[in-house]
Amino acid sequence: MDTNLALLLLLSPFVGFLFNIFFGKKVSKGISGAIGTLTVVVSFLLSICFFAQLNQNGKPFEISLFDWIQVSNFKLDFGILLDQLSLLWLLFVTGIGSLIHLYSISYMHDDENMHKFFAYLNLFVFFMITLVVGNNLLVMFIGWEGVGLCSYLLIGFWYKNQPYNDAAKKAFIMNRIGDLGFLIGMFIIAALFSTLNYAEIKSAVTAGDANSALLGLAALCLFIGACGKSAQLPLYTWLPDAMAGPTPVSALIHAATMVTAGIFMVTRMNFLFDLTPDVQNIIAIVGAITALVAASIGLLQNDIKKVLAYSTVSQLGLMFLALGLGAYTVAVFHVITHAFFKACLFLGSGSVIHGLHGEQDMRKMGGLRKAMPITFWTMMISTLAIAGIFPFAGFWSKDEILMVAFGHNKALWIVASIASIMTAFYMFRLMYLTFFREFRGTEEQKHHLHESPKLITIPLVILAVLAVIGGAINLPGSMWLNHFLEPVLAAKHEAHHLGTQEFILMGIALVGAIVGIIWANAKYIKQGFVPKEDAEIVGFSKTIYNKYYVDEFYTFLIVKPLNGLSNFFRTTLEPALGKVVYGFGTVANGIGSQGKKLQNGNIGLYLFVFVLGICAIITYLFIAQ
Amino acid sequence: MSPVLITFYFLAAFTLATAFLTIYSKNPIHSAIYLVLCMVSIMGHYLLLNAQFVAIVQLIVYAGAIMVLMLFTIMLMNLNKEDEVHKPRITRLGAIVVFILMSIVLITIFINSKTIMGEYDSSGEDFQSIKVLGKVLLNEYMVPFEFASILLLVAMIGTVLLTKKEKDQK
Amino acid sequence: MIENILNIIGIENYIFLTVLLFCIGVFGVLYRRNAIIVFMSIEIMLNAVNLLFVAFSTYHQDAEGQVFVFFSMAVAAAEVAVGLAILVSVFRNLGSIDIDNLKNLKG
Amino acid sequence: MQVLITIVSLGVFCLLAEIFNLRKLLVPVTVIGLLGVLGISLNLWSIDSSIDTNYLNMMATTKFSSAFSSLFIVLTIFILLMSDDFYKDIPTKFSDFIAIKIFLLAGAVAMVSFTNLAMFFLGIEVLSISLYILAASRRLDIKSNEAGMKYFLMGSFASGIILFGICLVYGATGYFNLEEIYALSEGVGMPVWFPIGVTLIVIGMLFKIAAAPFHFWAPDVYEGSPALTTAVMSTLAKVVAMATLYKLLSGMTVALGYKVELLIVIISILSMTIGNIMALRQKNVKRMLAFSGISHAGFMLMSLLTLSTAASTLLYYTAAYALAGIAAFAVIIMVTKNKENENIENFNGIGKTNPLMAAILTASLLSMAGIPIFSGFFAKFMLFSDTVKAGFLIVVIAGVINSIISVGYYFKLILAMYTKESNEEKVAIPFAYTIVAIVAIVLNIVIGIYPSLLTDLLQ
Amino acid sequence: MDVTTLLILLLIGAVATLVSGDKLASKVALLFSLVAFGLSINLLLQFNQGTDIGFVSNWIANPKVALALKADGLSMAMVLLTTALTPLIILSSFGNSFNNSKNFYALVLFMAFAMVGTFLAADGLLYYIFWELALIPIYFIALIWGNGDVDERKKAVVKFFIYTLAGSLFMLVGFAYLYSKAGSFLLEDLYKLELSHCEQFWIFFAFFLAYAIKIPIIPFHTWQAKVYQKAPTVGTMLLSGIMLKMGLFSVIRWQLPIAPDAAKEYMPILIGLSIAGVIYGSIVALRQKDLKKLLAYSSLAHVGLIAAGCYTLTVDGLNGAVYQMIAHGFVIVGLFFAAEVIFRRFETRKIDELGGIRSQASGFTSMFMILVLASVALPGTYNFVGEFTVLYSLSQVNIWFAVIGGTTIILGAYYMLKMFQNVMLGETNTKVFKDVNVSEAIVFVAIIGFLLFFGLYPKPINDLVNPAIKEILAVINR
Repeated sequence: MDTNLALLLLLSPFVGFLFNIFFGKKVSKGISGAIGTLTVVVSFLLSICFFAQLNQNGKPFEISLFDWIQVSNFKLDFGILLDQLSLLWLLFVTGIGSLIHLYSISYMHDDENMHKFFAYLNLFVFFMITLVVGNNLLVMFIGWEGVGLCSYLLIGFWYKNQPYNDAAKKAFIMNRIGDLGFLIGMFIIAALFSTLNYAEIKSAVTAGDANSALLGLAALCLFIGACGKSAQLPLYTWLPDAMAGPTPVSALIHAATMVTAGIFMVTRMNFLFDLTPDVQNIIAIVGAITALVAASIGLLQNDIKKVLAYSTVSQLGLMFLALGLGAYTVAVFHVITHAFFKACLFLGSGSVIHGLHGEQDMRKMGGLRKAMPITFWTMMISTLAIAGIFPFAGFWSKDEILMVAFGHNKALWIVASIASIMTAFYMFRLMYLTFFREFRGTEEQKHHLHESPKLITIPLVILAVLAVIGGAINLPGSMWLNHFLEPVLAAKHEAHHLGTQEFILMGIALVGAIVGIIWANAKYIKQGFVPKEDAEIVGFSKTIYNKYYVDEFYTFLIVKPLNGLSNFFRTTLEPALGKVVYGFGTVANGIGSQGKKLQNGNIGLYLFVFVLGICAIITYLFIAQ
Repeated sequence: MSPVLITFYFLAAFTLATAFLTIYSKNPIHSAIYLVLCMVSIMGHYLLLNAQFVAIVQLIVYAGAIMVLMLFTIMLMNLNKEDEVHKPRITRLGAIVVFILMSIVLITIFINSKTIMGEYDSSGEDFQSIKVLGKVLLNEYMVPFEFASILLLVAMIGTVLLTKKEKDQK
Repeated sequence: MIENILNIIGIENYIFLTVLLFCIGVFGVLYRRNAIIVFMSIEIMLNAVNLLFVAFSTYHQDAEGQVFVFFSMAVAAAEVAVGLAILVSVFRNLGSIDIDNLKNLKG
Repeated sequence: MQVLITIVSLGVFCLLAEIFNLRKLLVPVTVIGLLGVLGISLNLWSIDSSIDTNYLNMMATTKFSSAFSSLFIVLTIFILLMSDDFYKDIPTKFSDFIAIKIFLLAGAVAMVSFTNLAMFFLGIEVLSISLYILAASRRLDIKSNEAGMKYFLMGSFASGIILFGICLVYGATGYFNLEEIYALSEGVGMPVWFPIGVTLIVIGMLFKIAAAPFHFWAPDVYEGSPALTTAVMSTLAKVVAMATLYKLLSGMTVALGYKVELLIVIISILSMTIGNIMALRQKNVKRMLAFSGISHAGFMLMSLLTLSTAASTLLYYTAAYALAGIAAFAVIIMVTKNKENENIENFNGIGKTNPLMAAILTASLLSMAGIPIFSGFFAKFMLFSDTVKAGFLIVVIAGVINSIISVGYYFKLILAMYTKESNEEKVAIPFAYTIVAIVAIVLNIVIGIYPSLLTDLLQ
Repeated sequence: MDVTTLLILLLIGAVATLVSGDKLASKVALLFSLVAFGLSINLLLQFNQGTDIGFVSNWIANPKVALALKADGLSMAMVLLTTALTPLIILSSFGNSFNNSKNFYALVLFMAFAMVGTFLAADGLLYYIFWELALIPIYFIALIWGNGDVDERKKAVVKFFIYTLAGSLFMLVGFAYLYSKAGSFLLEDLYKLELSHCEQFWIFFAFFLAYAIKIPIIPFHTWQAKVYQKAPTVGTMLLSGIMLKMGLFSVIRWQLPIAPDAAKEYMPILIGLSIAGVIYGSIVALRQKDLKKLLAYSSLAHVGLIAAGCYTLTVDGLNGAVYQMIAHGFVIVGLFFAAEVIFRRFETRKIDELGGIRSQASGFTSMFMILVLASVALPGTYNFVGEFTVLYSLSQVNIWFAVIGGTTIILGAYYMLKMFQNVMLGETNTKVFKDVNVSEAIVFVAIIGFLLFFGLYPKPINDLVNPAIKEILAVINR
């Protein structure tokens, strides 16, 4: 029975996908959307069932569906593992997924390809579930690549726009760089332990009979995979571009779920990373730098979704910081709270964009508070959460990260704190520019300003509520999440005892956040500053505004040489190689042409050669010794 | 120096000289005449070797038939003039070089090889009288003898074929 | 009872003579461009060989060599007949029997 | 011997038929006669060769000679079948042509059945003289004259060389009989005359098969001769000469020395390479096939490296080559019948106007190139295999490289047939050519599929 | 019933097609190819039951050549690949009309015959004959029914023919040498040969030349792109889908077991060369302007990886190579067919001139997309199984091989998606693009269905191939 339910949990969104791809066009948009949503809701409900079951008996549920890949030294089956970690992920993936599906029914209603949108969205949920529930790395890899594919499809959803397609392609390829790392990591693990099954790897690793250098390499490779998927330095540039997709996509895939896959994977393989402290250090440093760099870019962005995108990168950086410091639960905690408020923020921004008929530039917004109160308030709550204001969810999770960082390395703590301050600043900058002061758009837009319909606001409200109370799952003191996840985490982490130091740190964080808010307030409310037009931005601001020219740098360093090489190969080397082959023919033909001159029709010459031949042969045979 | 040897050397010198003159003469008629002389001198060799029948046949066939045919052709074509253009110098030089080369090569080999001096077989049997030759030719060599007739027949048909005008053509 | 004449002359001398004669024939073939003279040169070659046949026949005290000379002569006669026939038709078409003029076929 | 007699009497019949004005009967009767001869030849198979000593050791019917004679007879039948149409415009000389071809066959048979050098010499002369005549037989065509003249001059020069060789062999051994020579060849104290004599005979034969550097006559003569004569030369004459060369070498020497083998290697490689490379730039198809023939001569020479065992391989190779050649020439004659020359342009677009003929020509060219299932492939393969076994890898590699080059020019013709546009109307094909081409190529493929048909003959 | 029936059926099919006339030819050919497919399935069932469906009979006494056909897992897999793809390829051509279509389809069936023979042959010479026979039909198919300028096509096709023939002739010399050693061409006798180091070297490289040109491994690939471009799509499919696999198959069946020491010694170089092909092919594909040429170079990259797998000499490498051969066979046929479908509608293959098809033909787009994804080895497609196994085997040899070879998944994604974007996406094209019709859809669906099914459940193929590979490896490590 459980097997069937688990299968249903997995396949329900897939059914939705099949329905929408084959029949979506024939049924009305409402039905298409409803079925898409329902299938995800089914998964959500089943997740709750399993979650309840797990809470009751505490035993993870693992089944093997069928034999899959077999290589020389091991055999993999297609198995499902529902343990604490995967169920936790399932809950918020399907939960938030359901909300976003619901939201999309209204948001995408005007799009002619809505059924496809839902199909892709369902497919995404399916793959995300696969990623989460697999009982071995290879099944995770299916989901891993699958979500990448859906991300590609959804970013390029408006396929008539080639820049959007470029963004989609970029996302896919960047992800694939990470995927290669993932693959190599898997190969090393498979070679070392002859298995890819989590439980078996875990027992093998803890037995401790592996070459630690190779193990480190494996961990590093897996981390590269995580970097690609979770948009860490140096592979983060695809995520801001991915905002080309419809806003629900950004909310679901590029904020709440897919990008956290890297964190999921690292958490999943925590026993491996625990044995490789060097790699952990690298993860922590990469996370911290990513958090800072992304936050700093976010400071000056004018596209509402870009700001949120950099914010996401930055927050993901913080999570990796936590992972690198071995605080897996903290990271997971932040993943969950982040999912709530970031989804809410994205959906809110979507609501704004929807209200403004596609306008995304904050310079052309302003004063929307009145027109869109629900949107404003839900977004405000989420902003407070992300800024880390007590007692919103973000405060708790972010604070724990800072505390862990402080405990390990002060420098990392400082970096993370600065990133947090920046976060507070740019988020409020976003809020001020969007909702405060007067409207800066066209008259026509102003005329049409309105609150979004119910289907959009209900998910917003639910997510806002979660953003407020989400911190409850791991409040200092109860530490429910810590306890819940204990079975899947190899090493036990000491629970934080709330001491003076912790309170001081909390205070500092809170003060920092408030400083950021005040700074933003001063600049954008008091001074009424509106960001300048693109052309007028100069100096270091320009560097930041242009994202430190990282994209250009990549283009210059990789894309251009690759294309140049390709052109060189195509136009020079290929014909040259071809000519080498033809060369034999040309030489033979050339000799033939010369030979024709010898065959000049002169019988005297023929006889002459004849006699010479005789002389040569006889000399060779009878005189030469 | 026995008289036989002197005769041989004389004949040999004569043969070579006439052969050379055959080639060297500019006038084809002269060439033909030298050739006849050459043939005759070879007949002398045959006689020296006591091959009487061969000698007679040599005279009849070569000097008689073949050379007459050649002369006839020369006359027919009116070639008895010294109008032949020489080959290019390089060709002639090449010809001379090849000639010398070939002679040297062949002679060197024969000199280098073990010479069979001394006593030769001399069974004393008659082996080259017309009678013996006739027996050999018409017993053992019956088949080639007949086959030679095919050869001549072919040559005959061929000559006719090559020179006969096609009736049906204009 | 005639003594073997080769005891006096030696077979080598015949061989040398034949080789020289043969080479003169070859030389003629290469040296001249008049087809008839070339024919004659070939005849010289054949005659040289015939001479050697007879010499060898004596050397072996064997009639077969002389018999072969007949065949060789027959062949020579046949060749000359056919050759002259070809020559005549060449002459008719080309107006000369210069073999260097036969250069239509080449390359 | 019966074979030879029958053939000769058929030739005489031709001459008589002309007298009685039975021109129409000529081809049917001779073909039927030759089929009968073929029957006789094959019938002799069952008879032990030692019995046939009646004719004073001049000829012997061995499996080798019977097999090759049968091949020659088959080739001659094909040639005769094509003659009917080919000489249509000169009916007065028709019987002469047929007779000469039949005598030519007689010479060929004599060449492979001889046991006495006299028969060999006469045979080769009959063959050569017939060919001189055939080459020059277009009396008014200057090219034909030139071809005949060149062939004659060089051919009789080569005959002189052969004769000299025979003379030296006789001088060394005192015999013309092959068996005696063979018995003596190993003896101590054999004068140097003997190897020189053999060398000169071989050189003469190399000239006949057109191996480099004695190949120069071949392209010119092939090009200038009437197409049917070229067919005879490139198939029958070459095959005969090769078989004879094989028989001579294997009949007169017990084993070849290392130096001689090396020489054969060199000549073989040289022939293949020169033939193929020169063929690349040819425009005239006959000339191209002449060069191709030179390269095939090089291939066939490889068989001399495995002298004691190569008879069946040689038979197979020659059969494959000759059958492909006949088929190719049947098409070439048909295509260029009313054309001034045999240039490749004349073959443009046959693939569309006359697919059957194009297919046959393609098949025969592919066979010559050595593509399986055509017998040319097996021929080459057996040759390579034997030669590798004998340890002459270098020739085989040269052979392989040459096979590759050869594809280049064979395909030039195929490409012309299939990719170029024809500028002519479809012409009716005389039945004889079609039947000859089809039968030849079918035979080629049949022995390609069942190589044992031939290879087992000489085991 | 043994495998000869399959060969005979295909041959009869070719003849029947030839005599059926131009109108019926395509249908007759399809019928025969389907029957052949059914027959091969039946043979597979028999084979799985343990029946010996091989065939041995004497053919030529001297040299000793036998008509020996061996059916093991490896050859059955390749035969099934051939017989499964042939009907698809024939069906895919239903949208085109050919002059002399009876000749065309007869050649197609004949080629299938020759290729099946190549896969089955267990006698060196028989194998070689089939190997060469397969070359002739494709030569004429490409030459006569190809597209583009005649002269250029001629040049490309002749180059292809001579080049591949050149390679295979060296293989023939190798066989001749082996025969002189073993006295037989039978596979088992050749496997038993104990060759010296030097002999192995020469044999190995004689074979390598043949296979490197056929596969092709750089730098022997120069014939490929042009021929793919110029050949009619049916020809391109036959070439890329099946014929390339002949080379790879032969590496496993003939080259490695006969000269294992040389294979071991030169393994790094060979793998390096193969992987260089992967990178090179991918990079060249990046900037291709012609759709078919791009696919050709992608094929170059993919077969490079397969070849690398073969030369690892590990179970995984060989298994993975076979999987990938099958997967690549299907996907490349699908991709070329997609190119053909586009060409039928727009009469161009220039990537620059295409675009905006998606909005007009969503069905086609989806199928094309899936094929593109399969070709970049997305998990869930059979290509992933193959690529994973091959890369895994490379990692066993040296992790850097896997890293460098693995860049194919990045570069592959890059050029394939770029191509897809330029061809399919963007503003709606002004020309009308009709969505796929039934016969076209059948081809796509069959291919996609195959790839997805075995992508999730590769066990049947695995069970079929693995024992045979293990046997061969046992010979290699003898």
